[in-house]
Parts: sequence; C-alpha cells; structure tokens
Amino acid sequence: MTQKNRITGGQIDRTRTLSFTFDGKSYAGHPGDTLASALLANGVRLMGRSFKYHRPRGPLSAGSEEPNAIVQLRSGARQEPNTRATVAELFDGLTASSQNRFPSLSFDLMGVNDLLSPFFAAGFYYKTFMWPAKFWEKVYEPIIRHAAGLGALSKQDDPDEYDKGFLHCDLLIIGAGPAGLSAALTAGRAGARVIVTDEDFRMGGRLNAETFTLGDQSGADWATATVAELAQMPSVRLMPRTTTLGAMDHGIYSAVERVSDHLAAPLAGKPRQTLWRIYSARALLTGGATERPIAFENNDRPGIMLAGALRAYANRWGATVGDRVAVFTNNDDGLRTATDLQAKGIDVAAVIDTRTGGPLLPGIRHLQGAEVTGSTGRLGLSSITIRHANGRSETLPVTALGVSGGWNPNLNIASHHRGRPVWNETLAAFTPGPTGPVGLTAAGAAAGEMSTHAALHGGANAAIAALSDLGRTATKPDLPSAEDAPLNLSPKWYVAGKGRAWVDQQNDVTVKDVKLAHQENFVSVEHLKRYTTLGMATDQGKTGNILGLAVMAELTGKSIPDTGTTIYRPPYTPVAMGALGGRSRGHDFKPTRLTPSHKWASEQGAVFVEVGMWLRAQWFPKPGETTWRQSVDREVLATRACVGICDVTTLGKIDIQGTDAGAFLDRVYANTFSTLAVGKVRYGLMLREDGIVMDDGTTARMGQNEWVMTTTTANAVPVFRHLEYVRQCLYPDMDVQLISTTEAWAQYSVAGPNARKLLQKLVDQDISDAAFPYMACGNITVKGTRARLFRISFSGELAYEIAVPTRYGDAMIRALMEAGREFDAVAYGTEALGVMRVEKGHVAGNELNGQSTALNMGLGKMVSKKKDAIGMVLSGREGLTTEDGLRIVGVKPVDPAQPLTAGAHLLGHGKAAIAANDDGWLTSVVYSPHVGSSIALGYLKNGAARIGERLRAVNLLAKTEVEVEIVSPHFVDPEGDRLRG
Amino acid sequence: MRYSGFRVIREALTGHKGWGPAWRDATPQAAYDYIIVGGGGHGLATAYYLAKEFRQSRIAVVEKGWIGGGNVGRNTTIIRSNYLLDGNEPFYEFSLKLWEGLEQDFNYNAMVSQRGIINLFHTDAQRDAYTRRGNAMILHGADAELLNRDQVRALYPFLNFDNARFPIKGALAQRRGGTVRHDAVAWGYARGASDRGVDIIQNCEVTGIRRENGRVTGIDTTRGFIGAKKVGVAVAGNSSTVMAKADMRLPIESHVLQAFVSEGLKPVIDGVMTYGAGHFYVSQSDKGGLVFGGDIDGYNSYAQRGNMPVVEDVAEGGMSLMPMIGRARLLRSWGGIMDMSMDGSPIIDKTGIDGLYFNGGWCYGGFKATPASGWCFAHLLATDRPHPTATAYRFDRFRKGLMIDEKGQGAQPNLH
Amino acid sequence: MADPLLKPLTPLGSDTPASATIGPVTITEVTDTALASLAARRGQDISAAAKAAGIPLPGPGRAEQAAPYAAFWLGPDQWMIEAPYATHEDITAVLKPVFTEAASLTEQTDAWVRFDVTGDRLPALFERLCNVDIARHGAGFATRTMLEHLGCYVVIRTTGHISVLGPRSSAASLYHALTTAAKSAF
Amino acid sequence: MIINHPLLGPRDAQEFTYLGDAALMNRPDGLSFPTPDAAQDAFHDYLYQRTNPAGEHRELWYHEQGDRSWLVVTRNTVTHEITAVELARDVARAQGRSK
Repeated sequence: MTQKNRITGGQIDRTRTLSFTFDGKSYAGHPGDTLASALLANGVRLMGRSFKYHRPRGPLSAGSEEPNAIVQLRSGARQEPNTRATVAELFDGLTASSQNRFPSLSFDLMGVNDLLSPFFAAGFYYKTFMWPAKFWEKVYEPIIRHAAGLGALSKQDDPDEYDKGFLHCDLLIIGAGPAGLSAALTAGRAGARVIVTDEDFRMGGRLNAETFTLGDQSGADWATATVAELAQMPSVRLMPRTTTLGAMDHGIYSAVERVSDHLAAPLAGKPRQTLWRIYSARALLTGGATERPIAFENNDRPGIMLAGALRAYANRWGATVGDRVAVFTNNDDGLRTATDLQAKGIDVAAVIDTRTGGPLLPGIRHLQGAEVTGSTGRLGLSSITIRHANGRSETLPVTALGVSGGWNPNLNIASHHRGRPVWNETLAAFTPGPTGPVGLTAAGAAAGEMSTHAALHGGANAAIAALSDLGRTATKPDLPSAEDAPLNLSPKWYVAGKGRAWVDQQNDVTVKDVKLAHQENFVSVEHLKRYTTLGMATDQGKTGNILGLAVMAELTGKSIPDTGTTIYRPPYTPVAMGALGGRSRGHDFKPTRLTPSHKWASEQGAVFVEVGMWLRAQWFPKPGETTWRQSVDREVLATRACVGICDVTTLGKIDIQGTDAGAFLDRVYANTFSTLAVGKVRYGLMLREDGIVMDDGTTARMGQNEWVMTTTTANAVPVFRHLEYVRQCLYPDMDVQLISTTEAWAQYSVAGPNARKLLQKLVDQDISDAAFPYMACGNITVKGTRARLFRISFSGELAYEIAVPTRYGDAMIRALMEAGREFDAVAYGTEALGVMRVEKGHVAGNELNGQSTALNMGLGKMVSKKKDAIGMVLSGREGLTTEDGLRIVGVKPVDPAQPLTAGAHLLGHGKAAIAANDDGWLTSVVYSPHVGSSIALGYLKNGAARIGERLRAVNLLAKTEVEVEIVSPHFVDPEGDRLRG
Repeated sequence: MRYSGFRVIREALTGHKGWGPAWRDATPQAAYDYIIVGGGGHGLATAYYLAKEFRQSRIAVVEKGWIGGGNVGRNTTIIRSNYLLDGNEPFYEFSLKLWEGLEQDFNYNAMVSQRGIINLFHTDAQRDAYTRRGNAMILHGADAELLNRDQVRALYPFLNFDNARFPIKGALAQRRGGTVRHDAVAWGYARGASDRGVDIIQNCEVTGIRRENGRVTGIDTTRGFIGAKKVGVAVAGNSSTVMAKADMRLPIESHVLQAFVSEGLKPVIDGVMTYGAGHFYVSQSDKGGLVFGGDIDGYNSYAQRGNMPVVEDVAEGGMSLMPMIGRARLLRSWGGIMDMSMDGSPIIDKTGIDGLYFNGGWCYGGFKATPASGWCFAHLLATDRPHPTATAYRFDRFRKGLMIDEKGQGAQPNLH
Repeated sequence: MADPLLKPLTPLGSDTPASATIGPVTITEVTDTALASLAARRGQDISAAAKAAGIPLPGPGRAEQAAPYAAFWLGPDQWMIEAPYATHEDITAVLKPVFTEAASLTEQTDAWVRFDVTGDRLPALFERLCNVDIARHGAGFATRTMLEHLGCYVVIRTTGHISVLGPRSSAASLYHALTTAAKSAF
Repeated sequence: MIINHPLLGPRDAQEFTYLGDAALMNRPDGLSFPTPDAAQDAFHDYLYQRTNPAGEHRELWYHEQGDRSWLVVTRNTVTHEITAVELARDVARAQGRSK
C-alpha cells in the first residue's frame, strides 16, 4: 500500500490515511484526494477501457470533462456505473471497479476490436448486417447489444433518498474560481443575496491547481481566505459539491447538490443528493475553461493527459503520473506544466512546442517547431516519438505526457437556450455569445478572460454590472495582484500521420472517422456528430468536439465558426435520475387521499383500490368468503333486499352561489337548471364545446342563490377549472361565486328498501316520502349535528345521500351501521356500486370516455336547443348525429354461465373477425346477482334499434367468444318504481 | 453505390477510399414537377416513394437547415401500431409493415428492431380500455396480447411490483413494436431518393408560396424562386408558419416535447415500455443509453427546449416504475417541436389551393409513421386521391364531427 | 353543539391533534379553527360590513388577524375567514347576518387540514417543501402554492410561526412530507 | 418559466394550467345564427382553427395552484419572453363580454 507516486505538497490531509480498493486491490489515499489522484499516487495509470475498441485508458483530465477514467463506484444496490474517477471524492472504504472489459482490465478479450478497427469505421453498421433480413435481430443486433454500454445497473432498488428544494437569490454565481469568488466578494459585501455553486468539493477552481501567487499569498490560500469571509456573510450561500445543470426560462437554474456522495452511506434521514431549483434575478457564469488536447497517432495511452491536469495532480494532489515526463504544447500555459513539475523534482525529459521563435525555457529541453507523432506502451505510455523542426525523428522514453492545445471557455450553460457562441481568434476558441439566457453573463475564463488578473477583475466587474441592473450599487473590492500573462497560442489541432489519432477518446472517434464522414457528405456538425458519435459519450465532447470541428473545417476549407459551433444541452454533467425524481417514488409517488370512513373500513378488513389519488373500499370481505365475488354479490343483494351504505365522499362537490347561478348552470349544462325549484336536485349533463360529454352529476338547489354541484370523482378538478373559465373568460359579469367543498363534507349513500327507516332513526326531521320526495334536498340535522340530505339514487333503489362535516364522517358511518343493524344493513364498496349502476344502466367512467356524445349515451334529448350552452352547437355536427351511430345498450350472455369481458367487440353471426364487421364493444361488465349472469353495457352501432338481436362478444386477446343478446341498459326496475318508493 | 458486408470488408482493407457521398447536395433547378418542403423523415420518405413507387421524376426536397435535423433526429425512436380507432390503426399497421421491409428496400441498415412494446395498466378501467384497443388492433390485422402481472414480472423483474403507489396489474403488448435508429431513417431515405434522381437541397428556406388564380406556381426561397406543379408541405413542428405563407390557418398548435437519454449502460431493458400511472416511457438503444420521455411541456412553443417541471415529472415516473434507475445518470436532454392537432391525429390532405398539399399534425407520433406518411403523401401527390389507409386524415373532419380522438381529450392540443 | 352521538376525528384520524418536534421545529395539527370562504357578490363592496363586524379583508397575498377573526386572501374578491371553532362552529351562520345578500359564504372548516410549524430556521425547512421565498416574506404573507404535489395555503403568522393548510383527505401525506423534510433539513 | 401575476407578482408557471390561444375567449353566441350550419361554421373556426404564431402569442393560463385566476399572458413562443400579463376577466370585459 505504498503511494509510490505521491510527492510533496498539495491540498490533501496527510495526517489521515484512507483505504480503498480498485478491482479488488487495496490502496491508500488521503482526505482531499479524488479516486483518480489517489490511484495515480499509487502508480496506477490504467483505469478504464474505451467504448468501441476497448483501448486501455487512464485519466485525460483532472475534472468533470473526463472521458476515459470511468469506473463503477460502490457495490450492491448502491452500484454506480460510469463514475468519473477524476471527480469521485475519496472516502474510507471506497470500492471501485473497472468497466467494459473481460476478463480483466489489463487483459480484455474485447481488445480484439482494436485489431479489427478498420472494419469498425464510422457508420459501418449502417452499411451491412442487412442480409438475410431476419439476421439483424436474431444474430447481429444481440452481439452489438451485448457489447453496448459501459457500466451496469444493479437491477436493485436504489436504497438512498433524494430531496428537492427551491432557492432564491439576486445573483447566482456558477463556479467558484477566481472570477466567481471575486464576484461573490463584490456582491456579498454589497449585501446582495448571493448563491455560489461549484461542482468541486473545494472551492477555488484552478487556483487550487496552480502555483502562482495572488498578492503575497498562494492562489489556494487566497481562495481559502475568501471562502472563509464569504461564509461569514448572512446573505451569501456557498454550495460546494453542487453542479449547476442547466439554464431554464426566466432566470431559473437547476442544480444538484451531492450531499452524501463523499460518505460511505448517507446519514439517517439525509438525502444522497438534492435537486435545487434556483430562482435568480441575475446569474454569472464563472465556470472557467477546459483544456483541449492535440490529436496525434496513439494519443490515447494511459499516461498521456492534458498538461493542466498533469500539473493539477502534482500541485493540488501531490501526485505525479510518472517519474519522467514530457509536455506537448502550442501555448504558454503548457509550459507552466514543465516548470511546475521540474520544481517538484520530476524529470522533465522535454517540452515539445509546436511554436517557433519564442523564448526558451531555462534549464529544460525545450524543442520548438516540433511535434509528437506517436507513442508506445501497451497498458501505459512508455515512449513518445518526436518530429523535430528539421524533420528528424526521435523516440523519447517517458511515462507521462502533458498535452495542451489551448483552453475552451466553459460556455456550456450559456448555450442552453441555443444562443450562438462567437469565435475568439486569439484563443482559437468559442466564447459565449450575446444571445445567451436572459440575465446570464459570463466572466473570467468562461468569457475568455484567461489570466488570473483578468478573471479577478472580470468577475468583480460583472457582479457590479449585474447588481446595477437590479438597481443596487456595489463597489469593487481591493483585488490582489495576479499573473496576467497572455496564452500566446498558435492553433494546432492534430498531427498529420497515417495512424489513428483520437478526437473523441471514449467513443473512439478518430481523425480518420471525421474524414470519412466528410467523404460521405456528413459535413454539418449535426451530421458529423450523429454519424460518427463524436461528442455523444458521457463527457459530451467537452474536450473532443472542437477537434472534430477543426478537422472538418480543414476538409471543407471553411473557417471553424463557418463550419459550425459547439453548443450544449442540459445537464452540464450527467445527473442521477434519483435526484431528478426526489421523494416522489414508491408509495410517495403521489399523495394519497383517504375517505372519511377509511379508519372504520380498515377495521372492517376492507379491500382498498386506487381511484385517482383516492383509496376507496372496493369490497368488505366477511368471514367465510373466499372470493371477492362472494363479498360483492352479498353486498349487492343485501342492498337491494334491505339497505346498503357506501362512502361517496370522493365525488366532486362544488358550491355555486350568486344571483346568476341558475343562468350560469344553464350555460355549462346541456339541460336546463334555472327552472329547478329550491329544495330540489336535478341530474345534469355537461358537454365540452366540441359536443362530447365532459361529465355528469347531480346539482342541488339548496337556496334561491345557493347550489351544490356534484361531479364524477375523476373530473372534479377539470370541471372546477372549466367552471372558472366560463365564469371569468366567457361571462365575466355573471354574479357567480365558486368554491370546492369536496373535502368539507363526508357523504354516504344509503340505498335500499329500508333506507328511509334507517335514516329516520338518525335524522331529526321528517323524511317521509311526502316531506322529502324523490329528488328532494335540504339542510337537516343528525341528532343535532348539521347535515345535508339528498334523495338521489345511483343504484336504482330508494336511496339518499347524507353529508356531515368531514370530522364527523367516521362517527357517521359507525352511527349508520349501528342504526342499520336491525335492518341487516351492509356496507358496500366500489365493486357493488359498479354492479348496481350497470344493473340500472347509469353511465360512468368507461362510458364517459371523452369520445361519446349524449346521443351515444341515449341521453340526446337532454341537450336543449332552446338555450345556448357549451357544446350545444357542435354536438349537432353530421358526424355526431348519424342515425346508425353508436348507442348504449345492455348486453347479456345467451348462456348465463358464460362470462363477458369488458373490451370485447361485438360482431354479427357468421361475420369474419375483421374491422369492417366491428359493430361496437362492451364498455362495462359486471356479474349481476340480480340477473344471475354477467351483464354489460356497451356501445353498439344503431344499438337502440337492435334490442333483442343476438351477436357475438369476441375477445381476440383471450381467443374467447360469447353469444350475447342485446337488451335495454336498464336491467332492474326500468320504470323506476323503487326510486320513488 | 450498393452497401453490403463484402463492400465494407473490401473498403476496410483499402482504407475506405471508395465510399462516396451518401446523397448528393443539389442546387435548385428552375422548376420541378414536385417540390417537397421539409427534409425530415416524412419529406424524404415522400420523395423516395414518389420516385420509387409512383415512378415520378423532377422531384426536389427543400430543407431550411440540414436534412434530418428536425423531429426525425430528435425523438425516442419507437415504432408500433397499437392504436384504437378505425381512422388510425390501418395506417399505423401499414407503416409497421413498411418498417419491417425497409432496410432491404432502401439498402441501408436503420436497425429496425422489433423487440416489443408493452403498455402497463394499473386499474381495471385501463385494462378494459386496453382490451378494447387490443381487440381493435387484431381486427385490423395487427398483433396484440394482454399480459397479466406475472407475465410482466417475468419480462421485467426489476419493476416496482411490491412497493408501488399504483400497482402494476398487467400490460397490453405488441411484439412487433420496437425501435429504429432514427437518424439512419432520414439518411437512408435521402440516399435512396438521391440515387433515384431526387434533388435534395439543404439550407434552402421557404419564404413564400406563390399562387396564381388559386393554383400553386412555385415557392420563393432563400435560394431564389423555384417553380413547381405540385408542392407538398411536410414540416411538422412548423406547419402553421409555413402554411401561413399560403394564408392558411390550421387546426394545429406547436408544442415542445422533451426527450432524454442516460449514459451508456449494459443491456437491462430489452423492449419498449410505457408507464400507465405516470408520464414515462423508455427503451434502451443499441449503444446502451436508456432513451426515455414523458409528456409535452404543455404550452405553445417553437423553442427546441423545455423546462424543469416536465423533467422532474418524467424522472418521478421513472423512479416509481423502476427504482433501480436512481443510480443511472441522465446524460442529455433535448426538445422537439410537435404539431399538436385538435384531436391528436394527423392530416394528410389537399388544401383549398390547387397543387398545394399538406402533411402534418403528427403530435408526438410522427416517427413511427414515417414510412406510411411518405407513402400515403406520395400517393396523394401522384394520384390526387388519398391512400386507402389515410382516408380519415382530412382537414374537414373537424367541421363534420369526425374527429379521430384516441385519448378522448377534445379540442385541446396539449392534452393529446 | 353536536350530540355526543357523533364524535369528531382530527384530519389525521385521531381523537387528539398530532404533534412532532424535529430539530428546532415543531409541527402541530390544528383543529380549533373554523373556516369559511367569503366572496363578494358582483359589484358589492363588503368592506364596510366587514369592518363593522371586525373582520379583516386583507389584500392579495396577505393575511391579517383581528381577534376573534383572522383572514387571508384567496382570490379576487374572495377571502378565507378564520375564527375560533369553540365560538364559531357554524361559522357561516354567524357571518351570514353580517353580509346578508352582499356576499357568498361557504363553510370550509373541514375542507382543510392545518399544520402549524413553529421554531427557528423555518426557511431551511420550507426551502425543501415549496417555492415560496419564506426568508423574503414576513408576517402577514399568505399564498397558495404546491407542496409535494398538494395545493396548500402557506400563511406566515410570524417569522417563527407558519401555518400550512392542505386538503384534508391528504392530511397523512402532507404530515409525512413535512416531517420527512424536517428530518432532512435538521 | 415565471409568470408575473398582476395581483401576486412573479409565480412559477408550474402553478398554472395552460389552455391555449386567448382567442378562445371570443366564443360566439350559439343562438345568434340563422342556421345550424352557419353556427357550426362559426364554432368550428372558433374552436379548431389556431393562428399558432412563431412569435408573440396571447394565451390563457389558469392559476390552478394559486388564486384560480384565469390570465391572458402575452408570451413569445420562440424566446418564451413574457411581455404582458392581464386578468382574463378584465380582458373579457374590455372586449365587451358580459353575461
């Protein structure tokens, strides 16, 4: 467990040692390490395999742009595929394993793909695997799918919890490097509400990875001191380990905070991650820049990495990638790597500089006008080949190579609204354009201000500008002096050569692939990306896209900006699905609505069913009942024979008041209500403007200007919305006030011959037929408690619905059952309710399918033409009024023993089972103990005229077919004598 | 140039020097018999079938950007023919049959992969509706099965069966459903059309539709006027803006639909699945990414991007259905502009203007329809009669009350 | 007054209100308040009548207390009136004479479950629940918003005391959401 | 998105339910037509035909999780920029709608 490549310095806590394993082997690291820095310190360069050719790979970067060092973190249900080792914070006991290799990382049989690479050129699969036709799915695709993907899911439920939250600020600062910190200092001291997010666990950005000083302290120390000051400001919220994912509309940003990913497991009650929705008045993008490589033959070996990363590992993490290193650069920043590493006592074999004429580095072999043409080393870099300015070739043994092709500003988020970046010639890079998200500006390296000095001042100035937009004044803090050196970059994208030079390392897209795409006319950026998969890997092309674009530009003879731009979509880096889902999963996916009788029903052992958000009692099993049918039949028979009680609270209730309430109801209902007498209830049919039935229900007139509308359970919300629409948008001067009272009243249906006797025991008023006739309603009291009574029936029996304030709902069901004992009262659930409404021929959800008219439902006469109501006009369209259109019918099996199936279609005798012979279907099917067979409601072409006809109810899914008779939909008491009894 | 395994091997051994352009970049000629506006899947397919099946010539496809850059390049790649209504099912079944022979037909491997689609149900009412639908599908010659809970569990044991707010009760399955490599569809049709003489004109935006006494004479474009005997518009997403150039208003709104893909994962989901208790559907690509989506954002939009509420809604659905994906990462999101019609079904019809034809209103079901849409639109353009499977897709169905409303939501586009 | 025959239950289904203390906050189920919605009829100015009866009618997004009454704004020309349940069990009957035909009154007492959240650092709790900027708004702020998929009223009584009124049938889900968020926050 | 409610100030659009083009407020009077055909023509245009502009769009949003106001929001469908928000009831009255 020796950290052979651990060197001095760095921001790691050497007083504590953390142990972790990679591919089963144990290693040691320190707090402050990432998995990648710790592995490098332990001399491990090989960390992964590429997607297509299974090439051995080590880290290219030291950040979230990493394409190569992708591992599987943790194990069991917490297994976390495709984790970037370069940002995985080390914790004691961390376990990680390599991906996409068999049998082992160092010996991967799939490496054979690399030898066959000529056959796997870009888009090869579009051109073959077509013969014979069947073979694609049977043979070829299974092989391709088997090779697909990198890491694997555990297939177990994610055991961790996730939170969501909402934050508000004047200024959101994305990235806590020099620009972000100076901006935060500026805005914070001005008292503005500031949120600073940074994806790193240590704020400071590149300041933590560089050796130059700010004033008289090191960059890292300045960052630490600044963060400490900001932490003291009550109006500033510092959010490390927080990645801002994307820019939404109107200043809203999404961000994910990795609350517990640096721990072995989240603490009790704490989430693994939290998704924040940040509402900002202004936002600053200070996300820095990402270094890009220069492509050359075999530029993907472990040990070859970005020069800035090589430097960061040494400076921030006290780790070197090798004892002998070289640097390949086209700009001055690359030179820093050489000087920093040499200062750390590492042997810098050479600096290969594509430029000529500049000053030579003292004490370092600085080769100008040279380039790296290749590399060797099976599982890690062992040597590079150099082509000198004079054309001479030299092989140089090194174990690490730092490559710098320049830096790309992290404009990612600035392009989320498809704003076009602009090309900066000096940097040979895109910078955020003027058309980014409203309220967002970029500063520091993200805006192309590459020097530390420029970043510090750019950040402060941007903060001052943003606050002045908001009418606040801020003053620029005294910023320390800092380096202000130019990059002196001379563009170099790839080194010409015969071999393969990688552009997109994870997806194995090479310069050759880009050339092939061009040759086949896939020249637009979108085509290039889609054809070669350039930039489609887990790093989203943060380092590679620009290379591909540059190669394509060269081939088309256009400039890079004329060839295309690199724009991005959210999220900035891949984000766990769990975080986006938050707590809404499992039983908490949606809230649960409980009825007033829920507690009592549970005590009775009721079986519950989800009805929208509601849980309703489906049936009440009694001892000895072994099937649900026994319970439901009993509930139905007992209700029709004696009396049954059902919780109908879930029906929507809307309180409608005002002097124009009657006229209002005439507009929203197809039938007339204004003429309804006080103390009476009427059944109403509500249409959509297109003439299709929207909902039905009863509305009671409780007083001159006071009405109570009931809706179906499913439509309570949409109907209320519709009523408000009609009230506010269509008839703004109607005197109508609305409010929902669905939850305020516990409502029970009491149905059956003994319903009145039962209720009279509890109701203080006279409810005799004379005093309280069919369709009456009124305010009453139940032994002194205020209540409402409606004489309405869904079951076809003598029935009432009684409502008490919800707090008394539990007591009421108990009182009803107690009072009903002498009549053998039963409680019935939604199944029995359904049986009885089908027996009575009432339409419900399955008939109210949003495709049916009043005419279809046999209720055509309810649509009054004498008044203007929503849906009246368009319900008259020819296609909705054909004589032989669908009509609701009752359906019975000819052989009572045969069960019907809802959804079965109706066909004539001897007619083939083809659509042309399709006459209709069964909408609702129940077993009717009253009829003694399964019965159904259905929609049948010209149904009203076909009563008595015999058809086949065909269910081709179960390959069953039942001979049925078409009957009236009213299976019980068609004359309605019972209702009025 | 014909593609084949042998050709790939030969090219591999000779440095791939022999591959030519997949399609020709054409410059506009003065006039054509047919101009198809829109170089997306439907437009390219229309041109391809016009040339191949209806033996027409002098055909151009004009595209304002790059071909395949619209919805054919930004969808969730699902194919199926599991529709309920007579107006739809024959058309989508025709489309599915065309998919089944497509690659051999246009000599391009679009990776048509019939790994099956299941629509989960969670209530008795949903089961009844799926039973009705499954029977309708079979009556129209399509395949359908009803799976019970155990059969679903056997397929996908990792779904949330034991801790669900809305328990899975079963599923409607169509084994012939599946996925297709979406970009390859555009490229395959483009290549096939180009090989048959169709001019594919990129970066050519229509600025006007010229008419003389009620008849189309051609189109003004950013690359000049191009004469045409017949103009077919297939620009779903932008239908209203393009048809406005012919002074037409449509029963269509443009809405944004977001879609998502996860990082590449080892195979875990074989087929396509839709959740019945939330807005979530998912499949896994041959590259390993979970491709998933949900509902449209719900407001008119021409911006190819959406907002957080839908992202979260989709993730909540996904987490509820398969809690294992909590540790999978969402890699990329994108937005496509959907032609949301007033009944959720498309329009393939003539217009009041002679020589001007319209194809649109695909809502978010357009990708699976690509072959049949192209075929039927070509049929209409070439014969002036609707194809037998597309007779219901008329403009006047709303006036006549003959809506094709699968969801029963009425004239509110964002609910379809 | 109700006959002992019918005994009330709290929204959480118990005889006594629930309460939980998590870290610095206490979440308590409140059942001693009667509620009625008050909506002015078209063209009616009810402010005078309300003033005479000592009933506050706060403006949009506001809540106001004036014992025994309190009120918060629901929508244009519409308020929720709060009063002690003990004295105003049949609250609409009490208010009807005040407004007569000038306003519509609807009993809302049992339509809602009310949880009072008290203690320090309430913003740290509410930022995990809803998009209301609690830290920015002080006492007297009232709004409806979404909280774990539930449409709730959030009423800031004082900086250390916030009422959440949610749909009564979802009382258990709302209580679960509040306590879970508190455990996560503290 | 954020909708600046005329009474309540900035609110997350997630609290609202979207309906569509504000022209849906211009509902004809169903009894004002000489023939059913004429009425159906008018209602067909009213209900089904949409301008669906790429640009400024006046549209109806309902504050379902708020104060239940219907709002007329003027929003650019390309940039999503919102330039005006009015109470639908005021707009309806201004357009001469009454009872």
